[in-house]
Amino acid sequence: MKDQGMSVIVRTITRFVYGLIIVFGFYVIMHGHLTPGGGFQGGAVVASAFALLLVAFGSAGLKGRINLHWLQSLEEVGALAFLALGFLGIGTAFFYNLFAGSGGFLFGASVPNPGHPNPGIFTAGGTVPLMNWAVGLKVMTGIAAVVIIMLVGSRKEEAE
Amino acid sequence: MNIGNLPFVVAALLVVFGLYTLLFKRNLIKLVIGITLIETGVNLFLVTLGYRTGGISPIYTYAPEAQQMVLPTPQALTLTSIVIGLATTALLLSFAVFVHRHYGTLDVRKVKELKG
Amino acid sequence: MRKALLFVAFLFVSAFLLLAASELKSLDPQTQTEIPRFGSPQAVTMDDYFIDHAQGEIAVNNVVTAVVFDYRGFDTLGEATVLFAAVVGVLALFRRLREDER
Amino acid sequence: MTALTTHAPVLLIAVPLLGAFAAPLVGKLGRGVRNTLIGLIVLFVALLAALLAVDVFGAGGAPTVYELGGGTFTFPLSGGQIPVRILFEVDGMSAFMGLITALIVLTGAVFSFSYWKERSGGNLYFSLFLLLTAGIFGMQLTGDMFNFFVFLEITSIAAAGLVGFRVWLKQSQEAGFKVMAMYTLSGLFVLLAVGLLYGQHGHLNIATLASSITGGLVDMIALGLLLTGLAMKAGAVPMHMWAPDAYGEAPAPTSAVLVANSQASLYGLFRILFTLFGASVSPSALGWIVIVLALLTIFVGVTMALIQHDLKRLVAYGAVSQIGYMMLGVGVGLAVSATKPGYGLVAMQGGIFHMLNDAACVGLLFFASGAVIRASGTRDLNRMGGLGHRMMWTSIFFAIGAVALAGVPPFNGFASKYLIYEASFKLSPFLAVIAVLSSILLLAVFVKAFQAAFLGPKTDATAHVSDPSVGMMVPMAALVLVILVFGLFPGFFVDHIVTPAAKALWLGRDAYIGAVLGGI
Repeated sequence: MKDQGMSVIVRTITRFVYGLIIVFGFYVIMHGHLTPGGGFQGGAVVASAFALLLVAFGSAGLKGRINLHWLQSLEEVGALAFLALGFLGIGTAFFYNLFAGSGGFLFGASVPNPGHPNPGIFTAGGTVPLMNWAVGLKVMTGIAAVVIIMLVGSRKEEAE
Repeated sequence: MNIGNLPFVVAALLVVFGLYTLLFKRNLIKLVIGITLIETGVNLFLVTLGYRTGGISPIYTYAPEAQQMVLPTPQALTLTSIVIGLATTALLLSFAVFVHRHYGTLDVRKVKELKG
Repeated sequence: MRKALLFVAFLFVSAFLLLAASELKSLDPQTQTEIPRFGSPQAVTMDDYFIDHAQGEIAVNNVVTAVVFDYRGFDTLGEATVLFAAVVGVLALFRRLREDER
Repeated sequence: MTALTTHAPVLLIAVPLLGAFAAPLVGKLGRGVRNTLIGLIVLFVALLAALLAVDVFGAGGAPTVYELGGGTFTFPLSGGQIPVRILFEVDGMSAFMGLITALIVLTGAVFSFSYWKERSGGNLYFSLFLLLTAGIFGMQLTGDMFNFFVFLEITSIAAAGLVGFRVWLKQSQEAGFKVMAMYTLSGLFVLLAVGLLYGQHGHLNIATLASSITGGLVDMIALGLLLTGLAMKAGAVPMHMWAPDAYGEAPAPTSAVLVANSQASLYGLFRILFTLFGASVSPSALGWIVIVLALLTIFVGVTMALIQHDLKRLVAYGAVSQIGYMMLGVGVGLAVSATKPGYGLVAMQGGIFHMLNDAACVGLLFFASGAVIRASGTRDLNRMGGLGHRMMWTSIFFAIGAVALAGVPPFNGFASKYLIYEASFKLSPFLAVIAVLSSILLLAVFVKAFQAAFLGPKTDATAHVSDPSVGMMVPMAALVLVILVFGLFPGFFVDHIVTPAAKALWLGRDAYIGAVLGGI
């Protein structure tokens, strides 16, 4: 039973559910500027799917599915992308929202009749949705990396 | 005592529980739990600061027209401090793992190489 | 003895914290009397600015996201950095050591 | 050039962050590429800090404001409006602290290149190093309470990661847990205080908060929490347990940066005492609280250093005691800031000048002791001895750092300590007596350590030791140069950089608030 994960019921349900959790997480990231949520929350949801996999299948089940080096590199890419988005507006000031309301094709739409409820305009928000994506990538890979390292690292110690 | 401020009292109570754990428990993991409890109390305090009676969440998508909204800043601050709390907890737990690996115990009375 | 003293100090601090939390006050705008702080924040200029201007300036419906990623965007960069630091720290602790370091 | 100075405050933080995020990726290309990148970034940051200092001191230390993500506002704001975005506010004191950090980070990074050559995890080490740098700069430059807390946490986590970096030493893991727990607790105190202030006044900017704080009950609770939290993070005495462990167990170059980190917390404490609560709380009461903490710190630090057998830990207690001298100088200045007599400014100059001198001397001592421990393979003073024959330069550097820190005349430690003695004598002779006696005791401590480690006959155990490589000698020599220059020409530096910084803190409260709110 060592390092084989949990019972067959849990493993079967996990197989059905973890894809749905990941999709839901990406939805939360994608609509961060319109609905509750955002990069951090969505990233945490996606990372919870990885944690579920880890619990259900054990650290042996992760082999071939997730590569730690990839996770680490992707996290750094997410952080660098976030910083680069901050640098975009340096012509005016650091973190200046360059695209908001500019009419450009990258989330440049502006909200008609501001200050009143509306159904939500997906293409508005300037750099905010882009930052959501960068932070989402960073958080999902970062938390997944921490969980995997801590579990695998302490398992290795028990085996020794 | 003022019953209208019950949410603040609950937040302070969480901080008090955390302080108790920090002062009177002798296990490294329990110390981490104490710190997390204080963190939770502070986060709860922050987010309750922004509540306006009858206010809706500050999101305009399909919101009711002309409703009062709760304050957005405390929510943003709480989001930040939750992530910071997650990060500190992760590092504290890793240190606890390594202290256990070296000393073979989590009892603070036995982890005392550095003294004086 | 030391433990008893510590316990008394702890009781003192916790009573102070609970009382302070329950006694937070703010002023009712209509009647000018003191009411509990919960549910009626007083100094809201900054937050009302966010609520009124987030859609016009940032073109974002979610005011909290506007605060997190634009008005206080640098805090969020710091927060992402904290998470990055924690990941690097954990990776560093669990890294593979060289032979002469064990 | 002007664009560079305009954006200097944010670039000082963003460029080290860029390096920290990129270091693990670039490190895959090889050590040389990574070291080149880190070196370029650290050099750029040092030049930028110098440029910022020239700019700010050229204007007499008057505050300048940088608005992040701005575009809709101009400064000063029109009446009644409050700043809604995060502001950076740089006055003489911030620029002065930036210079200290730049000095320590530049020498520390160069020292690390050689020190960490044969060790594992270099990419992660330099990543954490640059994160710590960015956090320290952020604490010193920001003008926003919550932003200050975020940077405080960045330094906490990066510092704890660095303290526990040598995983194979059991003491380093114990110290790492202790440091992380204490730093988290201090951060939570600061966060609770920020929450209280926000709930009471509705904004987070330091200048607007300072203009609206009245000194009610909630404000006083917040002040107490901030005082406790930041004194804890700076390593002042009742909360100092983590400090010798952290300085002693961290790798040698990062011990120096940890001292800069403590000084940044001290800067935050001074900013809060002078600017945030300067008009609402009696300054003499606050000043005496700081003086009492300072005396305790000096006394406990020196007496504990006296009984150490571990070279690094001895230096660490010395570093703790020096925090007390800075607090003593500034505390005396705060205690008399209601009447503003002439010696108050002298005390402020002494305390602030000592920050720079302490950073240079303690940095040199940590580097030298790290080199000694690396060469001799032991940290125990009783098992060293006779190292001076083979490590001549290191022993000379250690001696210079020790006498300069203890305040012996031709060196820079004396220049600043003399100002502190002079001013604290005028407030109360008792303070000056304790300060002088502790300095003499500290000299005795270092004489004992020097004698135990470097003097004595040549033994077989020291046959294989030698001076460290050029990469470690250069930063030590640079710090020695700084010590000598500051010691020989203190008047020039006091006039041109220390006095504007002291005046910005002591007299500049209205200017600091006026730069944001337009002269209220």
